[in-house]
Amino acid sequence: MENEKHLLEVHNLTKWFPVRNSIFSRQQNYVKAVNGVSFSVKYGETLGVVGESGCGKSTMGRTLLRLLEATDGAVYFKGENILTLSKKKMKEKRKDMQIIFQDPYASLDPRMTVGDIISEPLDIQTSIGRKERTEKVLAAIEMSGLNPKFVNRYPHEFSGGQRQRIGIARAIISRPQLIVCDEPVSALDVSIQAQGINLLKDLQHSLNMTYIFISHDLSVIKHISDRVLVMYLGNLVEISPKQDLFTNSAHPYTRALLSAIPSIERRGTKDKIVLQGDLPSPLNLPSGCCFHTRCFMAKEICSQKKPELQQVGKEHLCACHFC
Amino acid sequence: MLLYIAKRLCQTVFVLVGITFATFCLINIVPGDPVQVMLEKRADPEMIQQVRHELGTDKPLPEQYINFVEGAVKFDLGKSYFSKEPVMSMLLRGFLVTAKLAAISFLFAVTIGISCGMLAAIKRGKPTDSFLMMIAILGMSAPSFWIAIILQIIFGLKLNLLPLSGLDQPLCYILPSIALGTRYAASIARITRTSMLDVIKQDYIRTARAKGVKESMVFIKHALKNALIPIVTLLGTQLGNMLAGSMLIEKVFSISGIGKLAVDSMTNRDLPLVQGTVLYIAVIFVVINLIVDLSYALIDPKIRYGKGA
Amino acid sequence: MIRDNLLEVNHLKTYFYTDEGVVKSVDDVSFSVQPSRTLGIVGESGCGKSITLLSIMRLIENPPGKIVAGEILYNGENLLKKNKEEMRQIRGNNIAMIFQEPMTSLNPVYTIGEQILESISIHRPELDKGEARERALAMLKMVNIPMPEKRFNEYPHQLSGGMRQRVMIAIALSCEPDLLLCDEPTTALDVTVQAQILELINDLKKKARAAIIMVTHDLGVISEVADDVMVMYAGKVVEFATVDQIFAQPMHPYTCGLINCIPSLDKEVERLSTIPGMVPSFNEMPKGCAFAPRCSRATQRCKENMPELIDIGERKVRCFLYEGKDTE
Amino acid sequence: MKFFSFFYRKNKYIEDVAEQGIEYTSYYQDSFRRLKKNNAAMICLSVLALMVLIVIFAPWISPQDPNAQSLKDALRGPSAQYFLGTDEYGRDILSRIIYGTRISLSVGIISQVLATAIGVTMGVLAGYYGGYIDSLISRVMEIFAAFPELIFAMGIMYVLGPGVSNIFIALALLSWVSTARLIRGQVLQLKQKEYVEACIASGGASFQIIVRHLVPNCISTIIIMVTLGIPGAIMSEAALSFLGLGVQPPTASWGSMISAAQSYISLIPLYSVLPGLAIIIVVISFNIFGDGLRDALDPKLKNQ
Repeated sequence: MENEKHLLEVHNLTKWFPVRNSIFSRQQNYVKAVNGVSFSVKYGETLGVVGESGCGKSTMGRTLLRLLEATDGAVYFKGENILTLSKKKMKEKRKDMQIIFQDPYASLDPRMTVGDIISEPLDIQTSIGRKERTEKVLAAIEMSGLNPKFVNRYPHEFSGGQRQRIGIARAIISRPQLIVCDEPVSALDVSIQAQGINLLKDLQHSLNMTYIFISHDLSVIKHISDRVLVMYLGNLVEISPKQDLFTNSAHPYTRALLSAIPSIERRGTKDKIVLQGDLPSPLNLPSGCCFHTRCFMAKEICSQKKPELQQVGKEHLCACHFC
Repeated sequence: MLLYIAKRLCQTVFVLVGITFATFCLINIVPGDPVQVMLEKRADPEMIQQVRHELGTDKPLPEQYINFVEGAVKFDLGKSYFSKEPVMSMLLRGFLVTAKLAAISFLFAVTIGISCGMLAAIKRGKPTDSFLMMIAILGMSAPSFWIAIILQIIFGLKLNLLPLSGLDQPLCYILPSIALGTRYAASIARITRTSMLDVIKQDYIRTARAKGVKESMVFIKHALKNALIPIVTLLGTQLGNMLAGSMLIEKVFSISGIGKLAVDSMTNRDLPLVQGTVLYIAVIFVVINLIVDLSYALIDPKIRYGKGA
Repeated sequence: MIRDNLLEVNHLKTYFYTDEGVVKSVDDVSFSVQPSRTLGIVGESGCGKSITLLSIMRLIENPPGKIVAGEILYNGENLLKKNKEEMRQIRGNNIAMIFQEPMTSLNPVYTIGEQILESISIHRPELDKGEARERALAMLKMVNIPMPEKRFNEYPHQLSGGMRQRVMIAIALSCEPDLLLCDEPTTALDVTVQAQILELINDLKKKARAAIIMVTHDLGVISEVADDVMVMYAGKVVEFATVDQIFAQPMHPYTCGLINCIPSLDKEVERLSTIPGMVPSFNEMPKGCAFAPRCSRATQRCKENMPELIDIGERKVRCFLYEGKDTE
Repeated sequence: MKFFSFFYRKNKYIEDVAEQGIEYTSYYQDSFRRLKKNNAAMICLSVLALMVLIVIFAPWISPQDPNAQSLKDALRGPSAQYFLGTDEYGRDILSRIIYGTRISLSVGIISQVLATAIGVTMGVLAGYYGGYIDSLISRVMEIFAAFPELIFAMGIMYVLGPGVSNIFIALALLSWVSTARLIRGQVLQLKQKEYVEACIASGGASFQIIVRHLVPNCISTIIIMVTLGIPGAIMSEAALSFLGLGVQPPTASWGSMISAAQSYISLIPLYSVLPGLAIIIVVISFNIFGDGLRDALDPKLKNQ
């Protein structure tokens, strides 16, 4: 069966945040953060999710793990729709799915020791003995490249890079199969960023994990992903194997994004695509294709009809009328 | 902004209803029959019955409440049991005296408080700052009625400069206003200082300096307006507390304002008057806070242009 | 090629006196900027690059910060000898600065127009109200803000991050400064907006003929806008060269490491090369070269002595590896 | 150093692998170190400690029975027998001030402990659960806050009748709202933190989140609120007693002493000055110590 290859299948995932516009008006408004996104993730691969701030990529990552309740859609994790699971069953499932956060400061409780932080998933999920717990914590610390001597210290004594390693140790301690990495290296300096990326790659190999790697940085995405999903204003605009996307991008937004990255290697190239204008508000999505307000290829049809995802290459889908 | 105002007005109406309810409960949960408590042992059953009928306490509670709210809205809260005078006219008379006193103290507190707070913020870390803040914490820690007595002893008795009591000439206002205003001046000075220090750390202050704005203008034009919101919030609460707090000062200086009315009514257990004073002081307090909240819109464009709530 | 220096910074030292000790944020930094050139300063957070800019503007908060030594020559005059009033006349007029956070760098309680006008009215008091307004609107047009008349009366919170940064640039350029200091102007922005702002800065560079110092941690940004590049590490200059030289042939091991650890868009590598360890904190600064503990080519000598900045042609590098090559 | 050890849970389970001889500093240890550097706060702390001793040993250190009347000695100035003079009933002023400390401190501390218990519960409930619970609690808080402090306290005292234990209740009802507001705001912020999300991602239930993350992170705010709430309660008690609605005679309270002394300011000014000085010393000590505690524990709270 086709499903066997996929760890995760997402159908029409939608997340709208209600905003109360006025106490008098009955009309409910929504911030449309994620709009009907469908994709699947294979065992052991890394799916990169890229987009600018406000495109809904972090919301999507959190909705996948039910940290936010989805408005609509289904998420099949190993063939089971986790969005409809009961609280109790969901709690068991959480052993298999974890998250690594962007902010190395807000993601660690300042009043807990490093050891307590890392063992939190174990403490909640299981009732193992002290000795076993100690062993697991130490193993996780060592795998994350931290000195085990640090267990009783508090987070404020660590640098951003070390804190991020603590976050990684917490995520891997319950040996999950899926980790959502939400901009895990964005807050770090370049030289530390490379260490973090290498660590994540190593762990993926040794623990056989699947990543959904969210980032705004295309070069990081390119380095770590097998396939890449591009989002714009809560919509999936293009999904493709990495090589194809970077050499043969189909959607005009992807092309603009690629060309906007200041890069040492592409220094001096003059034919840059610079998008005009700003991101429209997710409260009032543009009609038709949500990108048409800034698109350099937009024609009349784009403001009228929403483009469907079309196959443009092997496993390469794109939502544009002209691809 | 309309949305913001509408929201605040709704909230205020709700709170006003809550206040009438709370005040009503206040009277009706007093242990024992309020009329009996009021008349103490002097009354025979017939008299009690008559007073009950006069006050309307023989009716069922919900009806009493509706009558009470109706009276409150019509500014008719019955007559004081002891002086037989309508409660409203007594309140009005008292309020005018208190309002004058509170207004003068408020002015005193705001001028002294904001200027000292600004000065301390500008001279942060220097001796001026420590000195002003020492004075402020001292001012916050001294009870106003005690300050009033000390002022009486010094300026009234020892130096014989200012009148000891009453409010019959303008000079009389000096001591009560200082006594009433000191504590509030001190807390305004403290909040002004912290709010200013918070604001001058912001990026836009650095931008202003980078533009070449004069240091004095950086403080007055760029920092103060941003620092105002917490200050104005405090001012609103303080004005209300000042109206209530004036009863301590009124007692010391034998002034017959609304505070004296409140204290007397409570010691005499004069039910209609207690209801009236508590209710209307609370209403004034709520209205002041409403005005303060609406004034945010003038200070903060985020509220003026719809975003804030 | 000899050019007159618009700005010359010599042996600048800016220290911060904290409870834990003295932080030498900028430690003996020297460089110069010529008219109409763009100098890029790169380094990781805490290397002193932003403090260098604030020192030039004399906007270091004192206490805890203090410029303890050095000179900053602007058109030959030492800015550190100026009094407060003279310095105020220079800020915003001859030297202007834009900051990293467009969201918080504009005063939330004044309109865009008021904030541009303020700068004009301080430094061009001879202009009457109408002229000043004309000029402010022209500035908004110049930075490509659509509907400048409407935006003029709007408040910062009504604008997007990219728009606000444009307004910051308009304020900075409103009095036609000779020198524009940019402190990570695009770091807080999205890539597509960053591309817009960089395009704008490159455009203005041609039009306004101002010299620019661009501070950033992003080598990609540097490669797009800078003429010369200065690399800083732990408060010291480690390398100085033209932009072509630095990317074609980086010399200092730190510069090499920095360039190599960026994931490439065009090449495929299995593992990123890294710089091991992390920047030493100020209270455990090594005795010798600050980079020695992380450097793969460090020798015993590097650990004990701090190398000098040596000239190699037009380039400068602070590393023992290049000793004796300065005659090249 | 172990001053705050009650408040944090240090898991010692990995002690054998941990670095030996290195002191791990927790947040509270750091704060206490900062507090110890603050001389003014430490002086005030010792003044307060002295006050507590006075409260405990009042019967032994006061020279006279505070309620023993001796009308022939009424309204005397300081003498060898009556160290600070006598009041209108010839009672020893010094002894009455010493006994007044008991009232003031107990009112301050007990009412604030009660207020904190109510305030923290309400604040956590409103902040964490949101929705209708939040709306309900917030509306109740608005109504409580709609009365000026003194009028509110007077109203409650009117209902309950005078007496020390009723003052506890009145002042607790007066001050729980500010605690609840602050805690609610803080919980709303903490709820957004990623470590709370991490706890949910590991399957943590509401109770676990509150106990593991929210409450421990609110403790410093709670300590600060109690410390800075006590002087306010002491002032309110003095005001109520001054107005005759608080502690009733013959019990000695600083507020009622000032009230009585007011009639004799020309005769014996010391009588009204001294109880006021006592109030100032206690209140200022709590204020300065509380400020120091706030700076040490949570500098961000300064604006609240």
